[in-house]
Amino acid sequence: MELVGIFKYLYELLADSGLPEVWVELIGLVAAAVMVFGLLALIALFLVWWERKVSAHIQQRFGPMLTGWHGWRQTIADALKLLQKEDITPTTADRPVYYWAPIIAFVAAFAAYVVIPFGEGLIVADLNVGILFIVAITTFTIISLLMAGWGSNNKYALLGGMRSAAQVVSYEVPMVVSILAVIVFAGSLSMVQIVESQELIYQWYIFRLPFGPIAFVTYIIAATAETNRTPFDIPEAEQELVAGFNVEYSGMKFAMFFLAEFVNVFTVSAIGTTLFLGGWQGPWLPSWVWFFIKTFALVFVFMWFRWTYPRLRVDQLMEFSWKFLVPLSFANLILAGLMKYSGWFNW
Amino acid sequence: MGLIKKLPVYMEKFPGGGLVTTSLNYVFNQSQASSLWYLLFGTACCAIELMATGASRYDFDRLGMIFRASPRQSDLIIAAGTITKKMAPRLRLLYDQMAEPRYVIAMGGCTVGGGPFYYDSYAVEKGIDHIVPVDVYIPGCPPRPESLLEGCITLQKKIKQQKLEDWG
Amino acid sequence: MGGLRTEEFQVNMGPHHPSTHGVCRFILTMDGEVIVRAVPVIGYLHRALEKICENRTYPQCIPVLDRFEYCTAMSCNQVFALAAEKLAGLEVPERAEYLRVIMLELNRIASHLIWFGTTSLDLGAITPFLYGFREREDILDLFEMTCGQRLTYNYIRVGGVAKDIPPEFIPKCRKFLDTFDHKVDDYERVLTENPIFVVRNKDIGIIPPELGISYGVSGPSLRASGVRYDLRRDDPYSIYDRFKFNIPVRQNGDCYDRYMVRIQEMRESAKIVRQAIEQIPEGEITAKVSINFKPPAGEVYSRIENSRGEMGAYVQSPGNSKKPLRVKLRGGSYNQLQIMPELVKGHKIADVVAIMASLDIIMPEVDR
Amino acid sequence: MNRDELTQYLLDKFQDKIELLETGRVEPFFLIKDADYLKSFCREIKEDIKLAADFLCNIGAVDTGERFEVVYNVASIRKKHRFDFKLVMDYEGAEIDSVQEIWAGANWYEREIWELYGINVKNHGNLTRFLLPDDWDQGFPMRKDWDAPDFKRMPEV
Repeated sequence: MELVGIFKYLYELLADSGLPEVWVELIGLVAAAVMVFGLLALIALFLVWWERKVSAHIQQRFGPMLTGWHGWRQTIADALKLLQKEDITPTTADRPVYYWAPIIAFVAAFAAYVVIPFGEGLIVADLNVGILFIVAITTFTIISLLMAGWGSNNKYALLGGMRSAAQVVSYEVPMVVSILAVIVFAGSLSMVQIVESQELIYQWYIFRLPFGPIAFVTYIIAATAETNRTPFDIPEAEQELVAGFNVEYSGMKFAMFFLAEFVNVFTVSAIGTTLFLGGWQGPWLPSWVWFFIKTFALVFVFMWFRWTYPRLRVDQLMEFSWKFLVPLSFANLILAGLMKYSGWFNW
Repeated sequence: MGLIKKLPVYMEKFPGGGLVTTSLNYVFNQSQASSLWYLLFGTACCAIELMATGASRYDFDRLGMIFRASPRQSDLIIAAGTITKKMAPRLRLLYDQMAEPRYVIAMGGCTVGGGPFYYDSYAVEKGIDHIVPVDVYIPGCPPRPESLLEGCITLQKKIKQQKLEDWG
Repeated sequence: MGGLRTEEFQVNMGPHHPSTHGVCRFILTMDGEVIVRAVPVIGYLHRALEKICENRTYPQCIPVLDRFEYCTAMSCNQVFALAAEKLAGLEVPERAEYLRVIMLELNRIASHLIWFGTTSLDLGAITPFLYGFREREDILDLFEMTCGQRLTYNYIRVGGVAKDIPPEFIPKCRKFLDTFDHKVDDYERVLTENPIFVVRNKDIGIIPPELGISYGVSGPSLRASGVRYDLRRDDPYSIYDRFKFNIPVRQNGDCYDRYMVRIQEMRESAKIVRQAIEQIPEGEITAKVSINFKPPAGEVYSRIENSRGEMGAYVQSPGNSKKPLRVKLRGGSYNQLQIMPELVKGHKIADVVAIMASLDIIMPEVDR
Repeated sequence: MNRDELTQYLLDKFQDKIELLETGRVEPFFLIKDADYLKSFCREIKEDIKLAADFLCNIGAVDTGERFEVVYNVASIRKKHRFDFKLVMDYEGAEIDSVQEIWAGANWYEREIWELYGINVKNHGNLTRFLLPDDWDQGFPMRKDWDAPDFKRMPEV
């Protein structure tokens, strides 16, 4: 069942209603935005619950059980509770910076979805520089973390913010370079065209030996760091920095950081799916189902990391990026270029 | 919060408004009760039992309770362990840093009333209700994880009886 | 350009901090992420146990001392009972000695499991914490069927033990020991070879043996620095001379070695318990001790090997009194916290956590 | 060395500076007659090859109701023996010498004695409050005659 048909039908209905074209366009865009936003909010809530369940089962527990069937209402309850909490602004805080930080984090997390294809034709806007747009937008998260660290006027938060800035800048490089390797092969920056170039399973970039798997692994490691998750969760290292950059945030502002974190996890998984795992491509099932299956599988991998590994120290983290991942990804990029140029393996 | 407090007053003026406020009340209380994030505050023996309650066999997470390290994000202090005179101002500070609505569980004899350190000790605060308002007392030295769970369920019952009008 | 102007700043770590194992506070002077100076501030759990003991009779002291070191409450019982027995020259029946050894070693395993859990938690791995507590619950079940308590046992009394073990204790204990070795293998699989864990612990917080001895560091923390010194063998108390066990020693004295020593110690303790339940004789479980136990005048310092190092109790009896004149307690953590400022200098803030975890510091032992 | 040899060796070595006490039940227990001699005594027992008391187990003060005693429990890791010694002093002007130079671990034990008993420690260098609250002003709580308004003694049964 392809959803795109339904949307097309609705859009045509709107176009036939006699409204001016500008309005049709606008209403279409707003509707798409609202739909994507709602979907992602749901996904984020689901992911929080899922993470708790996954962690619980890895740890031989049950996780939330009493709030609905297997605790399915748990995150809804959490969100409603956070809504009721008092909103505290520390007296020493830098007010505007403190106020805007979670909002920027939230918006940046959601904005990336403009160019992510959820299925064949299910994309808000197919920009011809799609992947560049995503890389640019996700970088906003760092700014928000820095702002949160600075604005809270708390030493732990500041340390957390500084760490996250250093970390994300370091890992942005291998991540982008590993993405570049794919782009070299696909010959396009548009997400849709990247997906279309991997129609059959052996065309998925993860299976294009030898550069594909290396780029994929580099990407996954860098993405874990980008989303501040264990083993790279030093910005909010609970045992060192209490809660890192969000130590002073309460109530809804904290919820925004919390949701943004999970949306980011979904984003990097979705990008990973699109770039390496063939996006919506797959037999029998509708395209959007394939997309979600692959993305959730990747999300599961991230959760698996989180509940297995200890945390790296901040300098070791930097060393790992600059001394290992960056050279590796650049070498890989050259390899991909050579392969593309020579025409080997170019199936 | 002011808006929510006044909401019932306005709502009652409309037909069916009462129903809306009651169900709103119900939903809010339910969500608050089933998502009590507790502050990681353990000082002595009870902290080990608190950890054991969070671990696999008893599993706090079943009740939707997870720990937060920052007082800003937690709803509940489980004061686990002896509070000494040196520690008492810190407990008050942590309580003040928490966002409303906030709750306190006094876990163990020491926090209820001095416990085994009531006599002959010059350093122990005899009960934390001198310092912060306490919602649930759990006696025991240390209380078993089952009694801690029971205490938390009691707190949930208390939360579920709240009224929107009482907020503030 | 004259270079960037940097400034030292102070971070207050604790007393309420997720990884200070209770309520220890560090005032850290930092230069960026590097620690220049660390000043421990203690006393947030000072409960005046020693003062309380001065106004309690000898049997009454034992439940109070359970709270001295709650992770290994059996040891606290044992060290005080030992002191009182030495004062009065009491002989403890054979079976009671065996029961004591079984309980002490099981308690050592339980304590090391708490250490294992909190260490992994401090390094950011949450799952091993729950694995450690899973096995600990099995041990607590054994304690519970013996004395009815999970944490503060009041089991080892002056002259013997409080109760005999129920008949189902030994089969259950055997079952636990049979699976426990595999469980330790599991723990090792999760952490020992984990590259992140290794890189976080190797060459961090090295204690040179001379410095360690001078500061009074003892137990596993000292054995990791290459000093083969275990009171169970070198100053035998109870009946430890009857069992065969190894004393794990490592040479580097860094966090990783302390980790390895403790992991191996769990296996050795299991070995001791296995031997003890094979050999345990029938008989009395307590010597005749009157409720008005009055040891003659004298003073004694008894010490045992606890999971955190040497645990000692100095007891002075005024003679012809039911109450001790003075009880002074010594815990391994007291000295291990004292050496912390030396160890953390020049390390990162994340290493403070790792070092503290590897020394297995627990605050009631420090503050009393 | 066993107990008797150790006792004899110590008595021979230090002659009239120390005295064997009857109160020690298990290990040899000595009284150091001259408080000023403490530091040299400690240095001697640490540096003597046969004694090699390199490990300081514990330092504790005692208020007997008539006087202060400061008890040192030392052990040797190499020789695997242990013995104790103590100092006796009056309430007035109670003072001990710091032994930090010999055993670095003595620092906190001495600080504790100063804080809880009010026995002054010479050459310590860092006598500040650490177990009691920073604003404590009720004297030295471990003394037998100490009392405070909210301090309750357990009633006799």
